[in-house]
Amino acid sequence: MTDYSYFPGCSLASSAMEYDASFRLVSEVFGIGLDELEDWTCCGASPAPHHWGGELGILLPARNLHIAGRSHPAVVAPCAGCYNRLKYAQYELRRNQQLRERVAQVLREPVRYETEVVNLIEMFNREIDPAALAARAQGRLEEISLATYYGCVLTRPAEIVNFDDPNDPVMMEPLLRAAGATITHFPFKSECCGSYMGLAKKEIVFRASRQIIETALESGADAIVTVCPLCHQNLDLRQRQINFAWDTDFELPVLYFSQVIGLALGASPEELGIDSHAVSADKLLVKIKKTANR
Amino acid sequence: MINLSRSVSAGAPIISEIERRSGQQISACYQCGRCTSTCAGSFAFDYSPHRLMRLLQFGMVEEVLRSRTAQLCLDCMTCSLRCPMSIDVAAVIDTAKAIADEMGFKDTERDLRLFRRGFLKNVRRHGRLHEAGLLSWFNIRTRKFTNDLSLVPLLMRKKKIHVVPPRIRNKHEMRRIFREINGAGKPR
Amino acid sequence: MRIGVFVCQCGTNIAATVATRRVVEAALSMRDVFHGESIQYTCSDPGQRAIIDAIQQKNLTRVVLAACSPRMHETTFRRAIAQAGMNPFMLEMVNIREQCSWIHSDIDTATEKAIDLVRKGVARVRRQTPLHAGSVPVTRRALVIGGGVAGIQAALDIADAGVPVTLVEKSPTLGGNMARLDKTFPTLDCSSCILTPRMVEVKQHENIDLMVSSEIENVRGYIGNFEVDIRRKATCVIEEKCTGCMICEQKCPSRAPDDFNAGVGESKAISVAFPQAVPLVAALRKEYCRLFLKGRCSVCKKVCPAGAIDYEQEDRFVTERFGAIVAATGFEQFDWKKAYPSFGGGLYPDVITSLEYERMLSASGPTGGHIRRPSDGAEPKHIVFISCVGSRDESVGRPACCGVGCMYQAKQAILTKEHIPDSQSYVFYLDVRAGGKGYEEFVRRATREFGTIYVRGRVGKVYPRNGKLICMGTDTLAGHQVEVEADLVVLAAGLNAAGAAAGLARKLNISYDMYGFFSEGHPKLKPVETNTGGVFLAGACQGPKDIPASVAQAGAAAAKVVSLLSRAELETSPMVAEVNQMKCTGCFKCREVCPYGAIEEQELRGGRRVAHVIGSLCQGCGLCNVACPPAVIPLKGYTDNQLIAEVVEVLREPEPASSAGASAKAVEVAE
Amino acid sequence: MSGVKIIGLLCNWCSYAGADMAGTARMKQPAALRVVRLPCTGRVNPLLVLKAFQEGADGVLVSGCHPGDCHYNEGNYYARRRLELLAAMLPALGIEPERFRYTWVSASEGARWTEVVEEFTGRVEALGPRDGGAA
Ligand SMILES: Cc1cc2nc3c(=O)[nH]c(=O)nc-3n(C[C@H](O)[C@H](O)[C@H](O)COP(=O)(O)OP(=O)(O)OC[C@H]3O[C@@H](n4cnc5c(N)ncnc54)[C@H](O)[C@@H]3O)c2cc1C
Ligand SMILES: Cc1cc2nc3c(=O)[nH]c(=O)nc-3n(C[C@H](O)[C@H](O)[C@H](O)COP(=O)(O)OP(=O)(O)OC[C@H]3O[C@@H](n4cnc5c(N)ncnc54)[C@H](O)[C@@H]3O)c2cc1C
Ligand code: SF4
Ligand code: SF4
Ligand code: SF4
Ligand code: SF4
Ligand code: SF4
Ligand code: SF4
Ligand code: SF4
Ligand code: SF4
Repeated sequence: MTDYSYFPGCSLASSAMEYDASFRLVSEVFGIGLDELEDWTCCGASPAPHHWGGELGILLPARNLHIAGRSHPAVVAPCAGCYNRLKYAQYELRRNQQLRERVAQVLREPVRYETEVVNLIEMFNREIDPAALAARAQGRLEEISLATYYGCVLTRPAEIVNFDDPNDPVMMEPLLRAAGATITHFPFKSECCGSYMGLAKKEIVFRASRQIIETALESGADAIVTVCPLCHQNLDLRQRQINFAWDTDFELPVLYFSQVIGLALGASPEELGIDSHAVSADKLLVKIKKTANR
Repeated sequence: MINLSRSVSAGAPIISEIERRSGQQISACYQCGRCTSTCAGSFAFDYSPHRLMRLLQFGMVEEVLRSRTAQLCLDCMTCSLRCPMSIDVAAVIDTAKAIADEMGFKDTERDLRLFRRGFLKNVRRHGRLHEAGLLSWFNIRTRKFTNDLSLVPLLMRKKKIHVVPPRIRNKHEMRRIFREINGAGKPR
Repeated sequence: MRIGVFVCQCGTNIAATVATRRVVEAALSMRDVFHGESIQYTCSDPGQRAIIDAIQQKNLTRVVLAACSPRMHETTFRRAIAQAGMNPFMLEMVNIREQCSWIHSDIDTATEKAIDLVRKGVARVRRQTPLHAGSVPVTRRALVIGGGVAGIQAALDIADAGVPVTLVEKSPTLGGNMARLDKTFPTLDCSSCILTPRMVEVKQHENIDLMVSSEIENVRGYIGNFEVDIRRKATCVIEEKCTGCMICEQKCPSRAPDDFNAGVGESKAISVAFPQAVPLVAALRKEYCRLFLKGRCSVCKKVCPAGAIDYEQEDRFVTERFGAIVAATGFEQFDWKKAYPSFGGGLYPDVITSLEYERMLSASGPTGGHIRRPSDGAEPKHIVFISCVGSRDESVGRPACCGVGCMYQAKQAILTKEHIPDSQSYVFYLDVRAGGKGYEEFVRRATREFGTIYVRGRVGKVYPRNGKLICMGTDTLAGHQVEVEADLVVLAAGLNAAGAAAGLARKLNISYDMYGFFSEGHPKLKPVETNTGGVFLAGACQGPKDIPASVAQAGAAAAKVVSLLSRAELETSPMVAEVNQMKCTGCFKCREVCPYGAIEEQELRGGRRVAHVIGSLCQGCGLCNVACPPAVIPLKGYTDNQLIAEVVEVLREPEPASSAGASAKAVEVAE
Repeated sequence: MSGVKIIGLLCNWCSYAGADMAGTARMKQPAALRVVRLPCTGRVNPLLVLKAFQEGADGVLVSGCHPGDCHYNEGNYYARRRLELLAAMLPALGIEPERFRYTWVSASEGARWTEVVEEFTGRVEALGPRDGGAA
């Protein structure tokens, strides 16, 4: 098994700690070494490229990419936002000599930017053999239907992130299926959830996320699976606000991809941090087959 | 009333700047509206994405730069993904936003600008985002003291919110990065 | 007498509204009806087979088919029953589709009406007698009227097949509107480069007799045998002598409008239409000539090195016989001025039509290919193109689409940018109609490569301000009023059939629509035929059309002509009038009314003079039938007996269908 | 059901084709009309019209080509002359002149044909069935 540099990003270090925990847990089970980047900083998220001329949108991720370059050939960024920022910086650095010089000038060192940037889905697909997962899962998820939600920045722009089909991403499915879960037909799998508007322009989030939850329910899903902490925040943390704003009574759990894999492996909801979500996953959890431990 | 013979030529320099920076051709848009149909935010915009493209085609630069659309666009790129003419609409809007910043059009969506600024300031200070700090800073600056307050007990209970900010070691490098960028309107 | 009644379901076209089984049952209770059957698709192979089988198995002698319009399938079914060994005219079709199922919704009403119609058909067919078609020899020569691209193509195709052609063009040169165009969409190839060689070919073709400055005076006869009087207009120039040197034009002191250049620029009273004209000869227009107006001049005669001028020339008439005629008289732009006072109604010299603009773009045009505002000769920078002027506008009584405007506007915008690189073109449009192959891509080039600004909305008004023409418009997409300060405004004025097309249509006995466009026989199945046998259509005279479509239609018309003229004889309709000479009083009222001169006098052996119908000339109109005082000249197939029986039967209250009668005869309903 | 019956005498080249066009375009029409096809309105003998009334028709509609457009050049002129005379005679025969109409519909005028049928049927229905005619 390979070792990866690991870029958690701000969310996984704070409000999405359960994502970090479950990711580490699953990686450990499959013997994937995670080497957290030394002294990493914020990737810049959405505001950086959109403010102060946008230069920060390159510099902040470039610094992390540069650090990653010191250790392993690939760096994994579970957060879809971080992943996108790193890929974007890499793309720009690759094709723009001037930019490379500029970044080197700020970092006081020639920038290392060729480390391969992978997403957690990519990494799992690479490192986890579906058959091995199936063997360990023992059909625990057989009763469960999932709406796989990819969001927008994970797959877009396609020529930069080069991850799956931007019109119909499916990369989560092989492992989830191997774990026994049913994947529903979910037409909103790559619509936007409202992004970072939660604080300053709530109505956008409420409307966008409401459609996503509604469609996932319509598809017959027991839960939404995501890989983005911001999406998670909008869909899970704000689900009650959405219910209030739109007079709905949604109660649809939203799980991280790594949490679902963890459940398949027989990890407890507590270990995976599922109990830290705003929407209770109890109804889903009772559907998990009680089988021998992992 | 738009006077086309004037607006088109008056807007031309900025339009070509937008085209150059975004790498997109404004005249390729044939106004099918698919960008708008698919946009998660357009209901909150003053100009839906296709109308914004139209205004650009007509050289109505100031309307675009002052628009709420330029600020509110989520950059989710759904429009770009679905545009039948393969126009990266999000890039066009994004470029317009950048130019608006540079040209000092600052009156629209002040809260949102404030949020973005607060976010970056927060990152400059701590190296990583301190979510609790950003929330309270934003609420105080916008005088919306109850904004998202309902979420706080939950976050506290689940231990998802940290009162103590994160720390990184190489703080000077962070400072330097922020110091050396030349963006318009950045804090000194 | 054994009649079979077949009721077609036409899938659900009929069966959804007419209870065909009930119609069959009702038919079986009618006198002499020995067979009734409902068929799913009668015109299909198994459908026709079913009729043939029934005729043969049940010895039917007459057939009533309740189906679609006889205008659609009568010949199909005549052929089918002939196959069964029956006289093909012993068929009567009643129309329970166009006249029943498609226009009514209530099943009982429609069924009742269908039964009435069948009763009418039975009544009529009972009085039908076997008829036999005659034949007439065919004149193996074709007439093409109009020398635009369509006429040229048709003439060449027919002539290449070895059939002699006479091409009659009213103006002094071939070429039509296409010769006026600069470049052509969607490939931007030069119009005259592709057209001129074809024009020359016509002139040189051994099978083509080209008559320019000529018009059709009169048409007599019918398919296979038309007799046409052609007026060869006096041009005061002896065509055979004129070399096209244009010295006369240079020296002529009398100015005249330039017809070829669509009124842009000026010409002389004697002139050659344009340098590539075919034939390259001068023509003199008396209405502008000093000699004819004031009695003094004769300059041209003095200077002509070829001695080609002949002031005494008069219109000549030639009469020729043709087996087939192709009308290819094209279009002209509708005169927008009265309909659009809001665009200045012609008062502003810088508001021009698209055809005038074409001449301006053309290197051979009056401005040598330079775009100049007519008012002051300045080069315009802001050019506005307005689409659908007098098209898609019910308020001016013109609802149709001009069919080519959108495309040539894109072309003109592109060419404008090529001529004046620092210009900006605007196209005000309703929606861009670019249905052809490569057309949409072409329009996109206009916007993407040539920066044309398309504005979606009609212009409300054009008015002058500070030396500019202000176009007040709107863009419905932006939701804003807009205005353009234009230097030049070009109108895509709608299209009409060429002037006097209606008059020609009357001579040819074909119909035309409100724009003067000739009507085709059937919009899908007979797009180049007309309702008059032997008369075909090609090009924009049938409706707005671009060059590819005009040429395609011309080729199709030519193929029709060639196939028609490949026969030595044609079958004639037997539905003609016939005199009962025993009872004829010799009043000859019939001869007075016959439009075809088909009635002649005959002397019987006793010296009695009576009328006689020449079968091959009679077209079966029935005028004589009505005019004859003793009613002794019946029109076969439409005899008084038959018509009266139809009327009487259709009005008769049906006795309640005796189910006994119906079941006595076998009911067969094929579902 | 209106209960009236109308006879339509239609020229094959124009009005019959116009009616076909209306049918093809599915233009709904009242159902009182029964069409008899003729080569030309010039073939319409006024006596045929009278016969129709005598047999109980509540209305008779003759329709052919527009003046000048006759397939046979001038058949419709003859028809017009004859039928105008007939129309003038009708009152003397106790038939309301409104029950008879002579008009022109061309092959391309499906919509106009529909209007003519609607208008004429309406007119005849307003007059009601003719006394002694079809019930
Ligand atoms: C502004 C403009 C631009 C266009 N640009 C393009 C283009 O770029 N590409 C394209 O594909 N199409 C274009 N078109 C359409 C094109 O002009 C027509 O498709 C084409 O000219 C039709 O050819 P035609 O032979 O049917 O008719 P015409 O060209 O109209 O020719 C008819 C001929 O018949 C003659 N004639 C008329 N009446 C009589 C009579 N009674 N007796 C004898 N002769 C008679 C006329 O004098 C004329 O010579 C354009 C049209 C317009 C108005
Ligand atoms: C949904 C739809 C609705 C339409 N509605 C209308 C309408 O309302 N009115 C209208 O005017 N038009 C309509 N059209 C267009 C119309 O269908 C076409 O114009 C028309 O069918 C074209 O006829 P065609 O003979 O050229 O081609 P086709 O109908 O495609 O016939 C081609 C034939 O060639 C055969 N073939 C193909 N390859 C070979 C081969 N290599 N060897 C031997 N045989 C081969 C095929 O099997 C087929 O039988 C419609 C089209 C569509 C798609
Ligand atoms: S990128 Fe902006 S404009 Fe485009 S769909 Fe997303 S929110 Fe709408
Ligand atoms: S989707 Fe593309 S072509 Fe359509 S309106 Fe939007 S930008 Fe224009
Ligand atoms: S015969 Fe006429 S009515 Fe019958 S199926 Fe054919 S088209 Fe339809
Ligand atoms: S008429 Fe005479 S002068 Fe005129 S063009 Fe012909 S040959 Fe030349
Ligand atoms: S006679 Fe004189 S005016 Fe007339 S055409 Fe000849 S030169 Fe011209
Ligand atoms: S072709 Fe275009 S310009 Fe002409 S009427 Fe149709 S839509 Fe209008
Ligand atoms: S009108 Fe009748 S009677 Fe008189 S000549 Fe002709 S056929 Fe004979
Ligand atoms: S039917 Fe009579 S009037 Fe008509 S063409 Fe024949 S002979 Fe002449």
